[in-house]
Amino acid sequence: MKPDLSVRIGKLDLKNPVMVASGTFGYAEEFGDFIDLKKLGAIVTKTITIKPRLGNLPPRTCETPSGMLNSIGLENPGIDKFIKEKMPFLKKLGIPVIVSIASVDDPGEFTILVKQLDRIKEVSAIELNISCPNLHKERLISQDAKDTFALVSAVRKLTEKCLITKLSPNVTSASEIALAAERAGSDAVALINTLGGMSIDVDKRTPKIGSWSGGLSGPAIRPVAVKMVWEAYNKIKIPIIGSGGIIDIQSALEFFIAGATAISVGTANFINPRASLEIISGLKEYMADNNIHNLNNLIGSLKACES
Amino acid sequence: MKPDLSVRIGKLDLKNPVMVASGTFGYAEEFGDFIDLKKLGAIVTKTITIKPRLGNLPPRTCETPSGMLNSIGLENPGIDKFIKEKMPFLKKLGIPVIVSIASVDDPGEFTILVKQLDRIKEVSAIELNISCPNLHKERLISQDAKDTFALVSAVRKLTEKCLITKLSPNVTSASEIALAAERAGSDAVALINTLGGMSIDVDKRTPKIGSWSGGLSGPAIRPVAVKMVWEAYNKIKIPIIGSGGIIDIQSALEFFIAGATAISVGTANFINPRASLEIISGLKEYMADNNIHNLNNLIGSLKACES
Amino acid sequence: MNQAQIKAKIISNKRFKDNYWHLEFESGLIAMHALPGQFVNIKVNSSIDPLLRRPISIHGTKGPKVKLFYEVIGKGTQILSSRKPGELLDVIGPLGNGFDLQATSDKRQATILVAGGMGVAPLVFLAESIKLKKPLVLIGAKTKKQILCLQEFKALGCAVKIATDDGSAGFKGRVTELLGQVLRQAQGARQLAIYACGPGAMLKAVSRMACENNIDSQLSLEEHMACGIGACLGCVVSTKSGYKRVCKDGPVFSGKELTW
Amino acid sequence: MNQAQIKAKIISNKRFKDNYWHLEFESGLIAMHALPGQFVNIKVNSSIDPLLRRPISIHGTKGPKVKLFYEVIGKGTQILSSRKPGELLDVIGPLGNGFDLQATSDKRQATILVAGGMGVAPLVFLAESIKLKKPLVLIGAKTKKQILCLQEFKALGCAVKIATDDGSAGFKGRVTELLGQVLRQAQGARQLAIYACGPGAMLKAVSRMACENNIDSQLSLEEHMACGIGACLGCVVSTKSGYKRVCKDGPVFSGKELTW
Ligand SMILES: Cc1cc2nc3c(=O)[nH]c(=O)nc-3n(C[C@H](O)[C@H](O)[C@H](O)COP(=O)(O)OP(=O)(O)OC[C@H]3O[C@@H](n4cnc5c(N)ncnc54)[C@H](O)[C@@H]3O)c2cc1C
Ligand SMILES: Cc1cc2nc3c(=O)[nH]c(=O)nc-3n(C[C@H](O)[C@H](O)[C@H](O)COP(=O)(O)OP(=O)(O)OC[C@H]3O[C@@H](n4cnc5c(N)ncnc54)[C@H](O)[C@@H]3O)c2cc1C
Ligand SMILES: Cc1cc2nc3c(=O)[nH]c(=O)nc-3n(C[C@H](O)[C@H](O)[C@H](O)COP(=O)(O)O)c2cc1C
Ligand SMILES: Cc1cc2nc3c(=O)[nH]c(=O)nc-3n(C[C@H](O)[C@H](O)[C@H](O)COP(=O)(O)O)c2cc1C
Ligand code: FES
Ligand code: FES
Repeated sequence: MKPDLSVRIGKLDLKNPVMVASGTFGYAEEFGDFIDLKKLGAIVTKTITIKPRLGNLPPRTCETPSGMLNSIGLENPGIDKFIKEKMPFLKKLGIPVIVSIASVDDPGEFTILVKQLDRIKEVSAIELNISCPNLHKERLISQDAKDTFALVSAVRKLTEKCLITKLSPNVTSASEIALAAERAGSDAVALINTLGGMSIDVDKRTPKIGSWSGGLSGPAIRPVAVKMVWEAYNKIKIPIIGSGGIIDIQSALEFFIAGATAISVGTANFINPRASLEIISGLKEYMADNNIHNLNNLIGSLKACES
Repeated sequence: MKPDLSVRIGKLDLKNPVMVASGTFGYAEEFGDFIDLKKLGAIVTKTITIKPRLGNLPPRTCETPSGMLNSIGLENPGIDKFIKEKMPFLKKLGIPVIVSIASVDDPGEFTILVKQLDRIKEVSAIELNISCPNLHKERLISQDAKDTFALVSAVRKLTEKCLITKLSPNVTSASEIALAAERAGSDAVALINTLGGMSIDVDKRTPKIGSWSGGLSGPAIRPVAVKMVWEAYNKIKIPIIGSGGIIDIQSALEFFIAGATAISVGTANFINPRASLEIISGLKEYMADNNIHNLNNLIGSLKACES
Repeated sequence: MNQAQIKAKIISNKRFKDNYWHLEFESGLIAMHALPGQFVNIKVNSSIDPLLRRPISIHGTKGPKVKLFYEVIGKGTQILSSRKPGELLDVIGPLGNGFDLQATSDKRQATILVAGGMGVAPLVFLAESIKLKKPLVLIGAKTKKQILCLQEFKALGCAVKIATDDGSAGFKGRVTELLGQVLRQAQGARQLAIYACGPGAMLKAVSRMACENNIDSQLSLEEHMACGIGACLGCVVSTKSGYKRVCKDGPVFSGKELTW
Repeated sequence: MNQAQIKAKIISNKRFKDNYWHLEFESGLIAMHALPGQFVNIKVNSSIDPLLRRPISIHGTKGPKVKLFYEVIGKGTQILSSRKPGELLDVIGPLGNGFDLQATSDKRQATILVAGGMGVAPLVFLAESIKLKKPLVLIGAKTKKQILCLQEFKALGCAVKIATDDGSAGFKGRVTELLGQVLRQAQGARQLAIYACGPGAMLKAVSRMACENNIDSQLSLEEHMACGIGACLGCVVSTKSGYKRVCKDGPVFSGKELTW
């Protein structure tokens, strides 16, 4: 019998639990030549702000051991242009579209963005990016439980749509922030956004990134992400969308076993555009081999080492 | 003319700024066959506690992308046996010996340990390990600025010896904790200890580490460490001892340029026992090539990208 | 678009001289659609060290064969040079927009190609496709040993002038000074079009000179790339119409557009 | 101690069959000091993927040559199998304590070697050094194809018995059941000493049986290793005198010591 890969995130039903992570998949068009986009569980868009943003000074990316740094700085066309120019293509795909949004100066911007997106039927869910390290703020919203609670509560009042709160690993306890998001009515949390990092050109004695520091992603951060997912899984009841260094089925499985209901593939899209689809088929195989009929039986199935 | 590699950490003069990190060099004996120990800038011992500790359940280490997890759990013979059996060899080396210590149940244990070490002439400095992730506490001392301030202040009263406070990267702002340590009278801070992490055997569906999670080290965490060193350098005046993924001269230079007065080599000792000495000679070369006569002219020399 | 991710068979991978290598792989699809100025993005091995792909210009095509010309400068190109004929190479391409040939379509017009260092790689492919125009090629390098593709350009019937910083061959000085000379001589003669690839500083100088002489210039840029397909917004360069992606909107830009 | 980090020339590296490989490298120093049961710790390439060294038992020595016998099971051994003769291998060794030969020094005593799977690797070296004792060797594997080093042991004049889980060769069942049979037959005959290497479960069974029959057993263990030289305290196994390091206090332990 065929394994059942469907999962539920709040009100949102996914035919499979494999999404692509915000900022690593453009607006999907960019990948149309490489994979059948319709097979994805969901697409998370690049983070959108109210006004268009130019983004940060180049160079914006550099390679690090088993990872990369990026400091894009939320370059995006702004909500209006996004809706006019990017949504039509996304609508046509007929798969869940999760729109990621962020505020730049004032958390109040979230309410404006949410009201606008709430009106669009094809927006399946809204991801609150309160964890972008590349605006170079003193403190991110997701670095404070109270701020997180306040922001999510405010937004929750404005929409019935599935709300996902994306959290930063640069905190003393990610699960405490996750708990604040849950209490404020978030339907799910996305763990993790990038880890703050910096890399230096020792000949020039300058940072390798134009805006000095950036966000670390890729396999290097996987153990950090898996631990945070496991800790959150033991603290909250809402679904967790896991990400951080997922590049293949093996690494994806670590997240499901640690308690992720769904996963998102990020940096791996750059290296192997087919990574997300390969994970979907790999997941079917693994479930068949281990006769797990329903994905929910795999989620959080971690048990102690026998010794 | 020969470049001057000597640096000063509080009262402690080092002939060169390259140390070996606590827990990655045993008690130095283990490396006697591979390198001339006398050439090291300083040796930091495995962390010592009052009572002997068995340490955590094996397996205690696993490999991760460009890194490794460890959960040794501060296995050590206890302070008395350490002084009786391990110090004699260390004394004979005639290079600065930095003894790392930790409390297990009650911060008060630090005072007992410090009093005992204060009496030993050959103990050049004491490193306060308030950042070990492998005791699996709800919160580490170094995860709270007040706790850090209180602990360091209490210890400061008990000894004139150079005090180094070793900090955790698992915090919202490492530089704030560093500031607390400085205000409490620490002579230096060591940045960073390992990042909490977890890795899963997807066939067994168990953690790869017996105690579930461990500390992530190695090149993977270097960008995180470099950023924390740079941020601390801009916030505090006391010297910073940088560590995190240093494996060669290139990676060591990133830390000096970011503001580290000295560095410590950890995981690299396992892969290449000669790494620390190769870094010392590489540093001499780099300084000669760039005619930097005094290391202090390199420390914190990071400048913006020209674009 | 006609770009694809392909496991392409390596046909040959030989050192040309010093650290310069020629690689040929087989991909009918990429060869068929490749335009001068486009590039491929290569996963040099199946390991996560290095993690990212490496962008390399298309140096030419022959039937189903795609030719690359690369310099070993670091870990990725080092590993690429160790790959053996018969092995499969994970390649994405053809990527980016090629040179705009309209700029030189006019018969009355003379075409100048300016190559600095490895900048010759895409320009040989360009010269091939416009060889009927017998473009003038200016090649610059530090020293004679580093002058590349001289024979290729001559074989295509191009007139070639050389500039070396140390004067060990041709004009002593930067290739941009040589270009200045050429432009002064060509003074007002015929309409000109300039195509250039090379180090950033050289390209800036070329575009400045082109603008001053209001000549149309087409520059092939390099930026650090994470995705190479326009998705990450990492490889941007600043233009009159804001930041543009070198990988997708470029790598070729008109000198007029760029604001660096 | 006589351990060292050496860049040793690879003399040969050949597939023996299936995923099993023989590698020989040259290091007079390691060869001279190597004892049966000791191992070397190898950096399989100069990349950071994989990051850590890989421990491999010393399978034998011949003059300045050190022989290894390994199975390709993952990334590191895969890369090791791709290394070519003439290349330099970064090796640390000889590491750990060898088998305690005292245990079998007594003339009246019979010696049994029990090998499970790749456990044959160090036991061939041991058999060579005690071949005058003509030890009895029990080799276990899942199936006939996986019975390793049969010829080597016979060539050394050892009596060899085989056990396969599927009965495709020799005794049908676990090698430990075969050992049980042998012990029953040897009932009280002469004093015995057992040396074993193989999967953890097998070693546990062997040590249990040895203790029950109060026979001295020497077991060669495996644990995940970060340093291999006793510095990280990562590779511990629990013994009557607390945790001990497999790399430094082992890899060989007396069955009596172990408390797993
Ligand atoms: C569109 C384009 C076309 C190119 N065509 C060619 C060509 O035909 N022949 C050739 O020899 N080289 C070409 N390059 C440069 C080539 O991509 C780099 O030399 C190569 O990536 C170096 O990788 P490495 O690991 O050997 O060097 P490293 O220095 O170890 O690389 C470190 C990181 O920096 C990046 N990087 C280093 N140099 C460059 C560069 N100049 N541009 C962009 N990223 C860089 C690498 O991709 C890698 O991510 C091209 C670059 C671009 C952007
Ligand atoms: C003292 C000692 C002697 C050994 N002698 C031999 C030998 O002679 N021949 C042989 O084929 N194998 C031997 N092994 C096992 C060998 O070390 C592993 O098969 C090898 O490390 C696998 O690496 P990999 O990258 O191919 O596999 P992977 O599974 O990719 O390795 C992943 C990680 O697990 C570790 N690991 C995997 N299996 C083992 C294991 N059994 N023991 C310890 N660490 C492991 C690896 O070192 C690596 O860090 C020995 C192990 C030890 C501890
Ligand atoms: C180039 C790049 C751009 C990113 N942009 C965004 C973004 O706009 N919004 C966001 O929430 N996360 C962004 N991220 C973070 C990813 O969505 C993801 O959370 C992170 O990269 C960890 O996953 P990974 O290791 O699989 O890449 C970006 C990551 C990268 C590498
Ligand atoms: C196996 C192992 C054991 C360690 N034990 C200690 C310890 O006892 N005390 C301590 O302060 N740090 C300990 N550390 C942390 C290191 O001292 C160092 O801070 C960390 O590993 C980061 O540096 P690296 O990436 O160069 O290894 C240990 C690290 C490893 C890998
Ligand atoms: S490299 Fe990603 S957009 Fe150009
Ligand atoms: S592997 Fe480090 S102590 Fe054994």
